[in-house]
Amino acid sequence: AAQGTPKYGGIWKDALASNPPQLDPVFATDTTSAEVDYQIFETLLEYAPDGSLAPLLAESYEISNGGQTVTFKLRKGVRFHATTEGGTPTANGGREVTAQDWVWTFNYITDPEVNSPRAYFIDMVKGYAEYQSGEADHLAGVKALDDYTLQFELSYPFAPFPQVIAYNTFTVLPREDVEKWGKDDFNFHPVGTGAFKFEEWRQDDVVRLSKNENYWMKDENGNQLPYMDGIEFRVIPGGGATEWTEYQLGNIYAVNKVDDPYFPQVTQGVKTDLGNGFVRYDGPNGVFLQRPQPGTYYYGFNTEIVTDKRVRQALNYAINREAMIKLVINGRAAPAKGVLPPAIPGYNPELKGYNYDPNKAKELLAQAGYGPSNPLNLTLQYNTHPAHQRIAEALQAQLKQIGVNLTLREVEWGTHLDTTERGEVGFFRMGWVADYLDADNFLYVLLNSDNIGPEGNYSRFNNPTFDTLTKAARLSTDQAERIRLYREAEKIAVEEAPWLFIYYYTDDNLIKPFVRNYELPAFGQYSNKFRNVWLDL
Amino acid sequence: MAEKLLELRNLKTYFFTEDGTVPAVDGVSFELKRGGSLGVVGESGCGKSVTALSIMRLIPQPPGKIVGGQILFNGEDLAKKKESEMRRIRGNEISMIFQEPMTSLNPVFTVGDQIMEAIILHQKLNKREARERAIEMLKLVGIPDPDRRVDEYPHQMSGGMRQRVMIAMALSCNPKLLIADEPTTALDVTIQAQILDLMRRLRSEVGAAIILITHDLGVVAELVDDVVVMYAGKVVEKTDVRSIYATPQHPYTEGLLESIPKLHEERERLQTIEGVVPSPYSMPSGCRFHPRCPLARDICKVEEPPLLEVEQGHWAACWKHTDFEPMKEVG
Amino acid sequence: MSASTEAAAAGVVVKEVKGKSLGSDARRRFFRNRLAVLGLVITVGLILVAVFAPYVAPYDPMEQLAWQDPALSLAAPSWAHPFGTDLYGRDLFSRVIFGTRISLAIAVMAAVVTTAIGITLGSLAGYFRGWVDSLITWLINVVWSFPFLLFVLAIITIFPEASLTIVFIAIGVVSWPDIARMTRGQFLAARENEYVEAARAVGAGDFLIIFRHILPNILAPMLVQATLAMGAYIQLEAALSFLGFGVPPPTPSWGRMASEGQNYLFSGQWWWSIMPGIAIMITVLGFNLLGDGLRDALDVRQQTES
Amino acid sequence: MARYALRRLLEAIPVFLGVVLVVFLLYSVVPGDPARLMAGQRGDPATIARIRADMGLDKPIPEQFADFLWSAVRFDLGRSYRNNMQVMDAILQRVPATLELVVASLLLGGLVGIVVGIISAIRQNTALDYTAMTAAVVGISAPTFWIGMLLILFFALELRWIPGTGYGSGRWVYLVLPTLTLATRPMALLARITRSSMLEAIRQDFVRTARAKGLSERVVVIKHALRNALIPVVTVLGTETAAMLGGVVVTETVFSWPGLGRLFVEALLFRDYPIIRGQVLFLATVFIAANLLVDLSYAIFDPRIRYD
Amino acid sequence: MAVQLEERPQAQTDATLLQVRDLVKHFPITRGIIFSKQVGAVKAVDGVSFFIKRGETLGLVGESGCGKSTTGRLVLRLIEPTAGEVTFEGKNVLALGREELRALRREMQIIFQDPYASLNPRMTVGDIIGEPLEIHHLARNRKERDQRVRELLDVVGLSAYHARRYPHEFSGGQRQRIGVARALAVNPKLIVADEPVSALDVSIQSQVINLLQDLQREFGLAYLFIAHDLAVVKHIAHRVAVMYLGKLVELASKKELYDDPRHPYTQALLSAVPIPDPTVKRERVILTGDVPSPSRPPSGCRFHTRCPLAEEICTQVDPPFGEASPGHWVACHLVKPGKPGPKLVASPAGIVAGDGSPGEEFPGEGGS
Ligand SMILES: Nc1ncnc2c1ncn2[C@@H]1O[C@H](COP(=O)(O)OP(=O)(O)OP(=O)(O)O)[C@@H](O)[C@H]1O
Ligand SMILES: Nc1ncnc2c1ncn2[C@@H]1O[C@H](COP(=O)(O)OP(=O)(O)OP(=O)(O)O)[C@@H](O)[C@H]1O
Ligand SMILES: [Mg+2]
Ligand SMILES: [Mg+2]
Repeated sequence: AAQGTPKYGGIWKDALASNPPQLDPVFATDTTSAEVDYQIFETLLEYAPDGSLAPLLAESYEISNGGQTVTFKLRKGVRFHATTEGGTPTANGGREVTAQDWVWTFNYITDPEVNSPRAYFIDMVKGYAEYQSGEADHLAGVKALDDYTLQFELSYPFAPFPQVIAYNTFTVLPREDVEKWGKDDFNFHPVGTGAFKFEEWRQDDVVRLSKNENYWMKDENGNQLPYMDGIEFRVIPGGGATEWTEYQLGNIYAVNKVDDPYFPQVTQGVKTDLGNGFVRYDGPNGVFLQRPQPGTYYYGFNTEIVTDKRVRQALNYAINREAMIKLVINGRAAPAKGVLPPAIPGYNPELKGYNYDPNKAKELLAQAGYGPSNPLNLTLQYNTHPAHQRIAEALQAQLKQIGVNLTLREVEWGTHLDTTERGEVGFFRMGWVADYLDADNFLYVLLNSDNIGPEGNYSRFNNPTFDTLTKAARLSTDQAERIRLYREAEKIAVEEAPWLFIYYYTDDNLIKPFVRNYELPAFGQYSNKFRNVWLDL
Repeated sequence: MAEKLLELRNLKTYFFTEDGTVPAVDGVSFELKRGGSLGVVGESGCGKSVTALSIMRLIPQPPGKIVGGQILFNGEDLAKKKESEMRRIRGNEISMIFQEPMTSLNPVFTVGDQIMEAIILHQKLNKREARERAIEMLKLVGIPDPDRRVDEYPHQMSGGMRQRVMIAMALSCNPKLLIADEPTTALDVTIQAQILDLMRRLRSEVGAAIILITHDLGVVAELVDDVVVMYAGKVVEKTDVRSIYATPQHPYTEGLLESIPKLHEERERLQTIEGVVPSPYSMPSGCRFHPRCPLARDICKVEEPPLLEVEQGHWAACWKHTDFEPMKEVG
Repeated sequence: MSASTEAAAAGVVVKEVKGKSLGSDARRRFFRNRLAVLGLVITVGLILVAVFAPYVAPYDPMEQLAWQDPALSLAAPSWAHPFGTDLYGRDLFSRVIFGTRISLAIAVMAAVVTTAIGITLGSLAGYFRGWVDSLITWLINVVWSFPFLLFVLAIITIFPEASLTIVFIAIGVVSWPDIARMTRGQFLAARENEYVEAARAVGAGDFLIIFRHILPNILAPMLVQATLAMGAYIQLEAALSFLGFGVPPPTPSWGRMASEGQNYLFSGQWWWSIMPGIAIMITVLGFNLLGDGLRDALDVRQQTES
Repeated sequence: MARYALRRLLEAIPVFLGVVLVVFLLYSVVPGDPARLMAGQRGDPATIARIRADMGLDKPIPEQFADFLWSAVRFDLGRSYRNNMQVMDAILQRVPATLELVVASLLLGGLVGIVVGIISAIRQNTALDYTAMTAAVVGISAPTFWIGMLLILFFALELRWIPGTGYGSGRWVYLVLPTLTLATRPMALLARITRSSMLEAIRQDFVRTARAKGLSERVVVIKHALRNALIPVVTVLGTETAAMLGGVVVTETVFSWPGLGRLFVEALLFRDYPIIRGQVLFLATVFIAANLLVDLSYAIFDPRIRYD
Repeated sequence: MAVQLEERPQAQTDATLLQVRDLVKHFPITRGIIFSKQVGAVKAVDGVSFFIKRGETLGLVGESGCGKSTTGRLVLRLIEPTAGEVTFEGKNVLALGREELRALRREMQIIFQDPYASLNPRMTVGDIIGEPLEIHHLARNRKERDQRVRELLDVVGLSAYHARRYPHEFSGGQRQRIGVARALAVNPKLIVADEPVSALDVSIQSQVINLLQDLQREFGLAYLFIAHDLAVVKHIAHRVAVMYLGKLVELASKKELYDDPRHPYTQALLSAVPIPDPTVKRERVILTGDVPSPSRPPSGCRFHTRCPLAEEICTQVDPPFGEASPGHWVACHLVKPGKPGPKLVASPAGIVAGDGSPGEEFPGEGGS
């Protein structure tokens, strides 16, 4: 608002790092797809840029019954897109969204035939297991109390439920259109309630969206949103040089995660520190925004293979995170001290973590029986990507300093995931960016022994105290109590060192100076919604 | 009346190759009367084809070059003519038949097209007329069913037929001189007989002078009036066809005649010419035949024998006619 | 027909009586061709560099100097680092020098695999003919029908992780048909040669005929083919690396380096990509010139007919 | 001619079958269970089993092959693991962009290559010849992606002559740089092959015959030599077209060109085996067809085949 | 067919070295790559019978593609015949096993037309000539082998030092001598000479012909001498067989064949040969048309399409190869035993009229 009177018109031009695998939010699991889906589909709640939950299609919600019932009051006057793809009418005809639509959608998502990869996010909803196993023919725990009231019943109290429900899979879908296209093809003809409608998807080339004239939201001055006429997402594979060129040539207006080679160029100009790690540069190349992202980059030890805690600790002492981050990624991240990144409630700024102490590292290694005569040999497996390679090579050099021979093994993502999930890999790269902003999404999902294997605990970390703590935090509805439990748990995780903690993600975005009302959202650029953005062309 | 149509005076055509200079034709002189016929014989590599190509000015250049001498055709020196003038003469006043009927026709055009090409170019006929003429020519050379054959491709014809096509092509513009470079060498005896028969017939019908190049002494005997014998780029003997067989005057010619088995004679044992044809890169000094010559004397090794008229109209390049004395002329 | 060979053959008499050996003739032709000599110089030079890499390279190609001196990260070419340094301060000159080993290894090993498969199958087909030939020809046609790069990629991705071995095996598996086809053709031609028939007439067995009479006579075209192919393989490695399927790091392969550095091309640190790129270009050029020169010198006809 | 065409067509059938077999094997030796891959990160055993049954993976191998063959001839190549798109649809969607690029590159490469080759042959051993041939051998030696990057750097970023990369909504300027990149190799190759094949044709006896007719050098070269020289050129043109279908992988990646090459690379990165398999099969089939066309086009240049 | 057995040329004496009966070779013409099927056959040799006596030269003449070389190769079993019988010194050549066949290679040898293609360019002359010695273990060691190679070189008129050289360092005539030396290495009894002089220049031809004759005299060799040059055959052969489109049309002693050719084709062939003597005037028979393709030979007598004398029967029935007079076999319907045969010309090869021709200086064979 401080940026002048909004102008209508213009097309937002942006790049996608790959052809979106899935535009059907029920199946989309990646950030590229999400970036598009955020414009077309809407959830009950959303995250405000500061990371707090904000109402979206629900005006409010209420938790009752000791945390086992969650009731949403729905917004009135929200309509599905009436037209799509060049003005052709949608099957739903632009009708209003009611609680029944939500009930249908949640049933659809959790339908075992549909097999949504993210359905398990809400496995605490009553009747989920029965529905999945075929004992029930619907999801019992979701009900429409009336047209504008939606109620969930949970099998156990689950504090972060509203956070989970804000996840981008749980958007409302128009039953008519989903049924018209079927689960395989709705992907190619998505219809939702968002500020932009689906227009065209030319595979590997471009995804085009157009303004939703009937969008329910208005700005604070009562002006109809969105301001822009449409969005054009160009598929620019691999980002890097081509994306940079396109930005330079003015063919796209934003570059997400500016590649390291160009970093020095975008950090020229006036720097403004916005606090909490938020930084803004106004330079000749445009406006460069930076903020911490709720994610952690780590190398996991398979604790069943690298059983000696001292070895794991030694490696944690052996690396100079600051130097590594500075050299390899232009200092664009915060060294990780533990599991939880800053943006997550429960993040512990006081956590000591591991400092760079090669002597201590050598000492610990010596205690574990490794030394110059018996050097530790370790293989690090990571998935193919230049960024991962760069860090891995740096790590290799650093470990060399304490006499550890690190062999690098580069494999494809699918294989990487497969083998780490099965616990075949002793030392592996991983990164985790929050699905929902809650410590549960890190500590329980990634390190609780409930989740060993594909569920997320790739380290196969098994610590009873840790398990008890994280389980208790899950069930508690007292936020302060939860944070206390999580901090205690995290301390254990740091001490036991199932990971080699590397850094907390930072997100950044370079935008053209004429872009207004643009904020870098809490989850990162991909979760941006362009309903408020306007172009001062 | 016996006016000269063609006269070569001391023609020299050399090839300048990476390995050295090849004096492929080294001072060749002979003449041909209007309507006359001349046979050029000699072993492989002695320069027969190069002589013919020199007359046509078709020596690949580089590496070849006519380095000396004159090629007087109708009194004009072809060696000095511009390329554009030569083009008007080629295929028109002088035409040529090549040895390989299999490869000398372009496989991708019909024989009709290939004959018509020269006709259209030189006779300024339109396509239809040229086609008529082509068919007429095919008939002349004895190709059965010429109306149909004119539209066939070379590969649809046998070797003999192709050679007939080549002859038709060569004669299509009524040349004054026809050079036939081993026209029958690649053909079978019975087909060869057909072609020789055809050429004999055409000679009287068309009236063109003929240079027949061959290494087959039998073919020469059948077709021409005069003979030039070449050895290693030089003319060693020239005379009329009867004398060459009856009274050869050069040891090489003699040896050649004695070394071939003959159908009408029985010999106990063949004569041989010992040794091999000299390398063109290192021609022997003096008489080029001396290393193989049974009569060779010292002078032969150093002095090149001049071409002497040893009898009326019978020329030979051998010191024996001067009793191996360089300066002594014979009558 | 007899008479035509006669003329052709006789034409050669004159030329060959001089008595130059096949080899010396070819050698002379080769050394007269300046480009061919350049190709030879490049190739020999590369081999020397590869062999003596540790002595030529001023630094350890793996050593990351930037940890000690941050200024050495992405340092521009200088006397100390003629090709500049990469992100970690590794000396690119040394890496390019050691890269010679990898690139040549890929080229040579792929050529060896290819040639081994190709010659074996081609010889079998060409010598025994019949159903063996039919089968192998069919296989040749089948494998040949796959777009080269795609097929190599498809094979590489079967394996969970890339490695040098897999790269050249994939190349070998895909690119043998060329050499097999050629060998087969040469065999078919060679076995029609009268000297092969003469050998059979004096009682030589298959083994003698193949190894004494046929193979030595078709080595020249195969040498040419293999030389040209080696250039192609080096390029292929670059393409694979660019797409992310090449030799895994930190092996200093040129393709990998050129593609690692590609993003720095646009930000001013051109040397990271350009230096190994030039190395690739020069090497491929060397092999191509050498192959062309050998072809001309050995008088191997262009492989136009199949 | 018709018989020749038919015979060539029939000969292509066993090759096609072989291609299908290889693709099938390629796919069945993939380590790991494709059903597992399809089931996704958290696929439970029941789901996997269902997918296995759906895909016929529980049948004996020969039966699987028969099924595969039958689907292949119906162009039913299955669905993508990633987004369930019909593989054939995914391929066909990318065909126009690739076709545009390949055709443009072929035209450019073919035209320039052949013309340069002819001129080089006629002006053999002149400075022009040397320059052209040196350029050609250098052109063949540079890595493709590198050529592409340098072109972008120079023409788009430095000179700003080209508005950008990508498909550019079909605007032809966008085609320029990828075409140049992709055409470099065929251009160089064709120049070389045309030159040598022209030189060879010019040495032929029938060219001498043509000269002996008094035809001008131009007619001799263009009419008599060229037509014969084109036969090997057509072969190379054919194989290069096919090679380009593979080569687009790199070019399309460099230029974000939404064609088959991109599809393939993305499929590789995600191990989307149905797409990989389908595309390899598709392109091999195109290759076979292209070869067939090349063989048939010989008949145009060479009546010896036409009247076989 | 059995009744015709006697008609085949068969030597009565045990001087017979080689006996060939009804030899047939059809080269299949196939189409298709995998499912190749035979769509026809080149009837290269289609029922040829003859014999060769010890120390004798049988000349085999005919036009290009009529099957001369194929016959030669069949005799040596370098290719497998489709049908027929080859007996060498009483042994059935076609029934021999691998090892026996190898042994046979010591008895029969071949020399080829092309002196360039018949020597392996990558082997020294010594190795080329020594190879048969190695294969048949005719030399106990390297020294002995080299000794023998030197002898052989000497026999063919080359020098010992030539053994270290490579074939391309030799001229055509010398190469042909090397080929002969290789054939002689195993002391064969029969040499198939497949156009050994056709590729040579006239002045060199005679050197090789003389050599072959000398060797025959010295070692008692028999030759199957294949040529298309009738004059050469006349010079070297004792008996001559004329072949046309895969079949023998006439076989007789040299004198008979050249003086009294019975078959119209032989007559035409002889009359077509140009005679290097302008004084010789002849009546010529010019055959019309080309030799038909051996894959589609004409019905009946294969020559009938070009035969000026052809009758109805010639188009229908393949004439038997019968003995018109002792030792003179002809395959022609118009030739009846004991009667003078059909005549195209009075004297095909000979001289009709001579005006002081040198031909008359040689009485005997040449005259009419
Ligand atoms: N283009 C050329 N380059 C180099 N030398 C050549 C060339 N053409 C011909 N010669 C040489 O010129 C000499 C004469 O060749 P020419 O073709 O005239 O011989 P010829 O008498 O016609 O032989 P043949 O009977 O084999 O046709 C030979 O030594 C040959 O090697
Ligand atoms: N290996 C083969 N395959 C198919 N056909 C063949 C083969 N060898 C020879 N022929 C054919 O058999 C026929 C006879 O060939 P052959 O070589 O015996 O003839 P020739 O009388 O020796 O002829 P020339 O005088 O040309 O040497 C020819 O039509 C030839 O094309
Ligand atoms: Mg000649
Ligand atoms: Mg033969």
